[in-house]
Amino acid sequence: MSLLNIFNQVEISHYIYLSTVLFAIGLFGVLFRRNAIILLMCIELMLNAVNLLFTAFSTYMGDSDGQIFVFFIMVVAAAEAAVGLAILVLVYRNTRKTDVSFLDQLKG
Amino acid sequence: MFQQLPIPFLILSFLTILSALYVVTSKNPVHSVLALIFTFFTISAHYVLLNAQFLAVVNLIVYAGAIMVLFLFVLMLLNLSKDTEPVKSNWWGIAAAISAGSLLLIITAAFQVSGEAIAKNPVEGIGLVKALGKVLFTRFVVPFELTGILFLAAMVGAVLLGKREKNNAVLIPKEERSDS
Amino acid sequence: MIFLPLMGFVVNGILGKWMPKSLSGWLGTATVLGSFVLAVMNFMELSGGTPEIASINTKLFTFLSVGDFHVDFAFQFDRLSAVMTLIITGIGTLIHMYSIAYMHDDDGLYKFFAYLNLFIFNMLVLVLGSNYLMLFFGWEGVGLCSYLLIGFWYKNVDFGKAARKAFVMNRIGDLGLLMGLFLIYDTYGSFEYQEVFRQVFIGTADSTAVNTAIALLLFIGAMGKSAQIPLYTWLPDAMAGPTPVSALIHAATMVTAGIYLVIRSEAIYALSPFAREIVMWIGLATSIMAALIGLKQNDIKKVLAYSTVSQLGLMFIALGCGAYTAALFHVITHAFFKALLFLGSGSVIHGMHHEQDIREMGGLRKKMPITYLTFLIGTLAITGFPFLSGFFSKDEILVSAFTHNPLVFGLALISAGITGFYMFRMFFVTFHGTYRNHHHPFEKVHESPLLMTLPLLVLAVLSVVGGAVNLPHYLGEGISGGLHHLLSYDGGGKFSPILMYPEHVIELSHTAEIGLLAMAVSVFVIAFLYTRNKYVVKGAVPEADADQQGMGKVLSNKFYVDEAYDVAFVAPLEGASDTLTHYVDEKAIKSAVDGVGKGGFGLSKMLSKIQNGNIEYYLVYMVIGIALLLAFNLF
Amino acid sequence: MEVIIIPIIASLVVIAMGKRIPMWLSALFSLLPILLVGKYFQQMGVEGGWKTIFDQPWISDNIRFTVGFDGLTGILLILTNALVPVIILGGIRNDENRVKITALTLFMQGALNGVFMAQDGLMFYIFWELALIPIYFITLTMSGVDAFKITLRFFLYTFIGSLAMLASLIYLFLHTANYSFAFESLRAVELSHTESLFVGGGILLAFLVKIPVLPFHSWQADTYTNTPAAGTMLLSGIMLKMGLYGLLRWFLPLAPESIEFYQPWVIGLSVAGVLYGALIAIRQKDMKRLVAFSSLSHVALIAAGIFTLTDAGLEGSVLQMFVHGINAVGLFLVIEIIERSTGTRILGELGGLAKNNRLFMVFFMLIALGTVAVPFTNGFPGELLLLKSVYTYNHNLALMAGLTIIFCAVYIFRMVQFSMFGEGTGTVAALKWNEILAFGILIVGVIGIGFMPQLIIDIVHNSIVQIGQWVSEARGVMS
Repeated sequence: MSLLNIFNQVEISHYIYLSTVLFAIGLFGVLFRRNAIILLMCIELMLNAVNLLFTAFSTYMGDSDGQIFVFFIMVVAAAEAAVGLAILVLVYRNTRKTDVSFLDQLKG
Repeated sequence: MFQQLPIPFLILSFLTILSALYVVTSKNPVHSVLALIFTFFTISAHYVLLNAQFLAVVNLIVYAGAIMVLFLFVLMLLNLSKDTEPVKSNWWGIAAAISAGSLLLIITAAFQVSGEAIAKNPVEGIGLVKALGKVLFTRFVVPFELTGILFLAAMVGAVLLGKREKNNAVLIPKEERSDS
Repeated sequence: MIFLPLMGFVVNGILGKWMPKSLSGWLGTATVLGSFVLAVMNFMELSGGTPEIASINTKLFTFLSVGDFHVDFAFQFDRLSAVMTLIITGIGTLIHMYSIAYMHDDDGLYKFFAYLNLFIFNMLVLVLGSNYLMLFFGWEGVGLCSYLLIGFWYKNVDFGKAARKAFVMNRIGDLGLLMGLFLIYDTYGSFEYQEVFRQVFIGTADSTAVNTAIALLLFIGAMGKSAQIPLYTWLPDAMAGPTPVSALIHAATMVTAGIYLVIRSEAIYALSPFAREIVMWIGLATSIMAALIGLKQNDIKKVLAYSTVSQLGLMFIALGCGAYTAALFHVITHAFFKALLFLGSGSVIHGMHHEQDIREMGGLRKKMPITYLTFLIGTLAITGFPFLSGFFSKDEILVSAFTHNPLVFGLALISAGITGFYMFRMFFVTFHGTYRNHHHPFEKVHESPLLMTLPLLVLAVLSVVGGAVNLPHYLGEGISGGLHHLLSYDGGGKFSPILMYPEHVIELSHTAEIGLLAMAVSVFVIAFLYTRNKYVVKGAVPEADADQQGMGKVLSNKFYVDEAYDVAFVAPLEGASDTLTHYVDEKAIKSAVDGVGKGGFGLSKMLSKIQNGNIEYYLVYMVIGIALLLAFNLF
Repeated sequence: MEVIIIPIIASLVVIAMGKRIPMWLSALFSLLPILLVGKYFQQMGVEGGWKTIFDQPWISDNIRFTVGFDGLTGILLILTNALVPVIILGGIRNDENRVKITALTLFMQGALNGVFMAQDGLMFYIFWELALIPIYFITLTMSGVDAFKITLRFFLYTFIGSLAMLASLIYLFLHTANYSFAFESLRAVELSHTESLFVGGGILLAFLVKIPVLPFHSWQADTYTNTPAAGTMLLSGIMLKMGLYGLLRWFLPLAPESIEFYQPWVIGLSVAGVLYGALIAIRQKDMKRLVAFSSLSHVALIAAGIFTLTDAGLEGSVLQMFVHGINAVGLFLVIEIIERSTGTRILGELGGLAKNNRLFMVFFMLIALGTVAVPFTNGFPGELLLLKSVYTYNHNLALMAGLTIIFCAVYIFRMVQFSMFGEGTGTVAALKWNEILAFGILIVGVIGIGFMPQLIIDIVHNSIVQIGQWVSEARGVMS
């Protein structure tokens, strides 16, 4: 399938809808699930949705900046996953739980 | 509207969404992780469709390879493969669905409103390593270096957090602490 | 002329403390006398000069000039002002002189004269001002002096109360007057008399309603100052002040300011028959009511006060009938004999060591012959003894009332008749019969010094011959109607007459007029004989207030008007004040404001519940927030 | 410029010298600016608009430190710089707070001068708030349980109003051609009707709270009653005038489009306030409270006069501002002296004070007469003009507002009666030179303006005509 071909048949809006749906699914997961690991995973999902959109725009507009941005996002996501999981392990070690609703100390 | 779309795109999109849903809904965390990895694969396939070959590969290596393995590793480490998560109430599910749905709606609406067709201006080969490398190491060299520092910081942080310490029972709620 | 008394006030007010008593008294007297002399000279210039001039106008400076609102500090000396000025300064001089003796042992003598001079100054501003605002200046000023002088003996709380009552009642009238002035300005675009009347004459406002409104508003002012129903109750209370004050302010001059105002605004009243009717009926009602109350008063000064109110009512009847000359005539004669009576009563009070109750007096004629004689003349004058001054002026009013409406004539005649009853009652009880006071031995009662009796004598003479200024025409064409001619002066070709419209010329046949006179005289005779019989021959003593029965009780309590006012106005006002203080201000408004503060607290408590520490909630809030932000940007 | 700085320096000097500073010296300090004001009058005259006398770039080239002078500014400068010496001479007790209050008063003088001279919106706002600081601290020195509560209420009230004004000014600023806070630039902004309602409303709120007009007045009585005399005098004599001055100088020119909308409301509220204050004053026992409500009543009339937008109303309002400053300070000074001598200011506990201090009695009486607006005292011409203007606007409202001349007589004379007259045992100590001097300055104002109100009218005439023109132009566009 050549490049021009897919551009002729798939509009940018389709990617927009796709990534929006993915994003919403990820968001729903963040809101709905209580397991911290799943939460982190859902965040990754949301990030990927954004990545997909960035790439789509980048390609459609013929500008590589979007892809560079995706690259950076991946970097940050990796760092976030590492630190997030480390924190999670620590929390688990202290509380024997990974349930976020258990963490209700975050108030003044 | 779907009829005009090429079959590969449709299939891919369908698989992506389906697996993403499974990530969210699966009771077993391990299944979730596996589904997520599958999602990443489909997204990588999208990248290929979009002529972003470099990203497709990086996505596979970094996400599906590194990050997701990390997740899986932690799951195993903490022995959370069982379905231990307490089920949230329906109310909470509805609230989450409404919130997420409304955001979806609004973003979609935003696109609809601002929906001027973006001029198609495809350029061959921007998704290749060569092209990206040029940009990355010229215009974006400073951010690139900064990400290196970020990684370093993340690494130090992760190590520091992971280090086992005594008496760091701060997060145990009072009642449990008084028990022990 | 005007500023002499002001000078007297300033000097007395500032330096008086260090001046010998007699000096401040004489200084005060001299300034007023000086004004009098100047007034006479100006008057001569006005009417004696060739060619005759309508008025002397002096503009001192611009008082206020804002946009189209322009008021000058200016004076106008015309024939009407002249008459008033002569009364004020003339009688003022006599009363000042009298006060030197009357007040000689009071600490605040200099203050007293300072106030008196200030009063004369304000009164002169009132009558000499060339525009309505100047009139208002003097108007308020005399109210103030009245307040100061009534409350002169400031240690007495009741006196202070009376003073405040006088001031406040006057202020109610002033408000009406002020509104009238605004309406005048709105309609005619000026305060200057000449300009206003010119406009009135050429019919700038061709609606009678406006003129009626102006006339009525001005009359409200006149009601306050000249003590007409419903604002008359302050005057009897004002008798708390020293007696010379009562004579000067509350009999001779200030209270006639209302009359002056109406005569001055004749042009406006002439266009509003309705307003004139109102003036007349209110005058009539006041006259009769006050006369009735006077019948049962035992305080010598209160009787005179009600008599003053009654006489003022008569003057307003004349004004209402359009007989301006008659009203002014009565102002003059009334000034003579009422000042005489007040000063006489002052002399009695002085001789009796500040006893004012006539039941405690009696038989004083032996001890105080001059006072007795002059008081008799005053009484005869006020009751209308033939050919004394009051006879002429009162008759003129009655005649004008008759031509206007026989019913009014009848009622006015009754009122005038009652005058005879209460005056003779007081006179006989005071000077005839036997001495009834047991606190002061009869021997200690003494005649007043010359300084006090001299003004009495002068005033007595004036009371006798005062009628000469405007003799009725049946006594001969040549000598009659002096005052009438004066007022009807047409401005010598220039456009500034005092009376814009020719007065109602009283055209009664001599027979009819003499018939009316006969009725008046017979009423007088009946009153004289009845009271003489009751109080001299039978030696009756009036009952104390507490012993009054039936109608007498109602009368001695002054128809309970004060009480009614208390219930109708004072109490609600105080109630409103309390309510506003305690409920509206403290509770409603303050708690509303504090409520906002408390609401803030409550809101913050509520909001702090949202921050429950659970990340999941925070997430939901965040998402909702983002959604809202986007939505706002979108739409 | 110097009139702003000198008092502030003086206040620092006072603090530096501490207890050693004699009263005459601080009074002298406070008298210096009025000489400068005289110089301004001589140099600048009162014609030819609002002339800049000092201009420096400040935050940016277009947000400048600009002070100007014209008749309206001049008259308020005279008022401020004549009354502050009076306050320092007569209003400050010789106790442990003396130095503090003196310094704060001097500081206030500088800030107030700044308010009246500022030609830049931001400067105006800053001085406006700056003036709030000293009065806040003066109020805090009061004794009593509720001290903090009352002060806080006062502070919040005025502050909220100020914030609304700031918001409006910033909105205008953002719409100026060159991002400038200068008066002329702000004025040149053309607003739509809706915009002007909000902008005008914000500015108006600040001023109405400060004046205060009816529903915003509840800070007033408590603050007046509990503040040390110097604070009360500053508040009633000068600070209230800030609000009225603001209406004339800032509200009318900046948001003339909104006047049409606010006019009936403000006049209605003002007239209600006139009656309301007067009615409450009738039954007050505490003299300070009585005068506070009488002040409410009088000032509301001024606000009503301004909003009639007639010549008589505008110029009468300036005249009456000046006059009310004198009278209010006078009455509070009288009360302060009575309280110092007898230890109370409750009417029921006083009486007979006239017996042994005639001089004091005369001063009291004259100031009372001025307040009652008897002819030949200063209260009369202003009240006449204001009532006239309200009359032009609406006859019935004028009648209601006119009732104040009756009520005012009732409560003022009631106060005089129960404090000075009657039999009482209290005495007022003989007046000291400083008190006599303070009264002297006031009495000159009372009598002088009573006879020659035109002097003040002439000074402000040009400024007011200018403002009137702007307003009528804007209204001409609207209709």
